[in-house]
Formats: sequence, structure tokens, C-alpha cells
Amino acid sequence: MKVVVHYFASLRDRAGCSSEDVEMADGASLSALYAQCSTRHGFDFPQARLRVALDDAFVSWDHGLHEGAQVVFLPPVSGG
Amino acid sequence: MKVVVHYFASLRDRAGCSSEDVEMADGASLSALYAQCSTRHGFDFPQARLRVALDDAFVSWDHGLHEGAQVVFLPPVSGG
Amino acid sequence: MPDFAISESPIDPALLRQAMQSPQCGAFVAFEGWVRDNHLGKSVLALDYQVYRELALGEGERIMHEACARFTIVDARAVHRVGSLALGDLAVWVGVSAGHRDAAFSACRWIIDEIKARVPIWKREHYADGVSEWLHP
Amino acid sequence: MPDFAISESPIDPALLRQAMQSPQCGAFVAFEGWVRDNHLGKSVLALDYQVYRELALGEGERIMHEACARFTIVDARAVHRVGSLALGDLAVWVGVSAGHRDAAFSACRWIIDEIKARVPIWKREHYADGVSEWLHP
Repeated sequence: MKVVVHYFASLRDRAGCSSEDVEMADGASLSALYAQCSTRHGFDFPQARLRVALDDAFVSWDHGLHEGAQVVFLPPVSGG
Repeated sequence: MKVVVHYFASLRDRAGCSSEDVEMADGASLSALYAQCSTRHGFDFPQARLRVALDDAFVSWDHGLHEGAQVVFLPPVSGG
Repeated sequence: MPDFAISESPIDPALLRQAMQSPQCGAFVAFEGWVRDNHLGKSVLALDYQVYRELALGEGERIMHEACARFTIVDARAVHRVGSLALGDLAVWVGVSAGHRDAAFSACRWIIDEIKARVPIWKREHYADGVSEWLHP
Repeated sequence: MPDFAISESPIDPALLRQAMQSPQCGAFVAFEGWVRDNHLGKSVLALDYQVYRELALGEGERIMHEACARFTIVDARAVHRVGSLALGDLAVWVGVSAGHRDAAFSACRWIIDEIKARVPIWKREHYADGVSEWLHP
């Protein structure tokens, strides 16, 4: 299945793009997706420091993935 | 000695004036002054509920009086 | 410069806020007291505030300086309106600027509490039933 | 109506405040976050804020509604600026109106804390030494 991963802030700078398509095996987990992206781009953040959003809603890391999913790995926020 | 007493809020309404000259014996206390004014005008406030100011500064009730003193008996405030 | 003022004319919060802007401040907190249309279940039509001006200015100024000593803030200012006020009118404004929000919130709250407790200003409420009453809490 | 907005253009606090005026409110508290010229001892020249807009709007809206449920307030609104900001610019504004000041202060403080903790907005600081850095506290 194909999913789209979006990046913000330092993750965007490190990835060098604001989003990318990623091909994953059916049934792959969000953790596996982050592990793959993190290895490829050399992200500094362990998964435990990130929140994850699926289709514009926060989800837990054990939430399932689906074809066409829009995924965002959120580093710690600093608004205000 | 002659002192001037100023009134605000409900004390002013009850006294029917914003200030008045009062003749007191030399050495008279602020408490004696309030007792006299209170009796004459029929104020509802026991002295303990009031603060007192002398010459535009808060003072304690045992502070002395002098000729020409400007005295204010302050009922509980309600600004803000 | 901390400052406390008494105003017979409407308070302009935009102007007051602007005068406090400073690049060393990351946080600004403002409190506004508005004339409310009800008090303890009674319908309020209007208010008068009476002030013992000389002492109010001195006591207000002391509060502002005490706030600057107690809290890590950059500036604190307050204005209290007096005279006749209509519903919705701005009765009192307190603004505090600081490096960080914690001090700005704490100082602003402390200042309005102290003003209400210490500054010689009295409120008379005019009720819908025709009665009016000085508040002496 | 509680409301949370994201703005690419300067925030006008006077306009926001005016829209919240109501005769049932006796208290109004506003928090403003300003771009400060220093952070942890480093000299700051400017800021960028980046936002994950869809989720930020949803999460911001949830915070405003939670505030209305938690505190006895009448209205709560907030606006967060994004894009490039200069020193002294207004980065975030939170306004709360209520019958009484206790709830207005508590809710305003709670809202800004929740915004900073939960809303997906990120700040990049540009320092005087030429370095710039995303903050991920």
C-alpha cells in the first residue's frame, strides 16, 4: 500500500521535503513506517518523543495504516 | 483644636456633606472623633469596619490629632 | 515605569497596551473590569464610582511598585475609571508585561486583587427596581 | 462562541477584544505572546512559525471548547500567528470573558498552556550569530 508522509519543522529540514510517498507492505504499522523514514533521513528523534497523526487526527502508535493514509510525525511543538 | 472631616460613599450620603469642621479638645483621639461624628450623623459602621486616613495617608486609630488635621473615615472599598 | 491613574473619561486599552510594548518582553497580560448588568441576582442599570483621589493615587502607586518588587516583571500599569458608568463600560484596566507568562499572570491577578482591597474607591450600583446602593463588602 | 484561528497577517487585539464585549461579563483577561529579543541567553533577531494547519485548527478548537466546559466563563477566543515574525510582533492572543475574574484568569492561563503543549505549531528562532534553530522542547 502507498501512504503519504508529511514533515514539519526540523523533520522537514532533515528530510529535505514537506511530504513524500512511501510504499509499505499491507498491515505495516505506524512504528514500522517511522522506523523506515527515520533510518532513511537520519532523524534524531526516538519514536517516543513524537506524536503521530493519521488523516489530520492524532492517533496512537498502534493505530492501523491504510492505502492512501496521510501520516504526520509530530516533533515536540513550540507554539505560543 | 479644629479638624476637618471628609466623607465618602454611604458615609457622605448619611452625613449629608462631603466634609465638615469639627471642634475637639486638645489631645482628643481619632476614635473619639469618630464616635462623635458617628453619633451625630447616625453612622451604621462600628469603628472596627473602617480605616482612617490623616492628611492623605492611612494611619492607625491610635495616631494623634493636630490642629487643622484632615481626617477621612473610610468605609470598606469597592473599586474594580 | 509602573504607574497608577484615575480617569474621569473612558479608558482606551489599545493605547495603554501600546505604551507597554518592549522587545525584552515575551508575555503581556491585561485584566479589564467591565460594568456587568447584574449583581447577586439583581439587575444593574448603571454604576457610579467615587474616589478619595489623593490617597487612591498614592495607594495605587504603592501597589504597582510592590508588584514590580514581588514578581519578575518588566512593567505594570493600571487605570481606574471614576464617575458615572454605563453597562459594558471599562471600569478598571491592569496591564503587566514580563519576560515570561507565569510572572505576568501572577502579577496581574495580584494587582487587581490589591486594588479592590486597598484603593479608596467606592461603587454605587443603580438597580432596575429604582434603588441604588453603595457597596461596602 | 469559542473560537481558535490561525493568522498569516498581524493580529489586531483591539478588534478581537471588541468582539467579545458583553454586558453579562464583569471580567475580561487577555494574554499576548510577543516575540522576545532573547531566549536562554541568546540574542534573537526574528522568528518563523510553521503550522500543521488542519490539525492545529481542530486541536485549537477543542481546547477552546474544553475551556468553556472546565471554567465558568462566557466566551474564549484565541489567534496564533504563523509565518515570519519580527521582534515585538504579537505571536499569540488569548481572550476570556466571564462573570467574575477568578474564572477569567484561570481559563486564560489554562488555554495558553494547552495551546503551547498541544497545538501543532513550531517556532524557529534566528539568532544574532547567524544560526537558526527549530525549538522542540
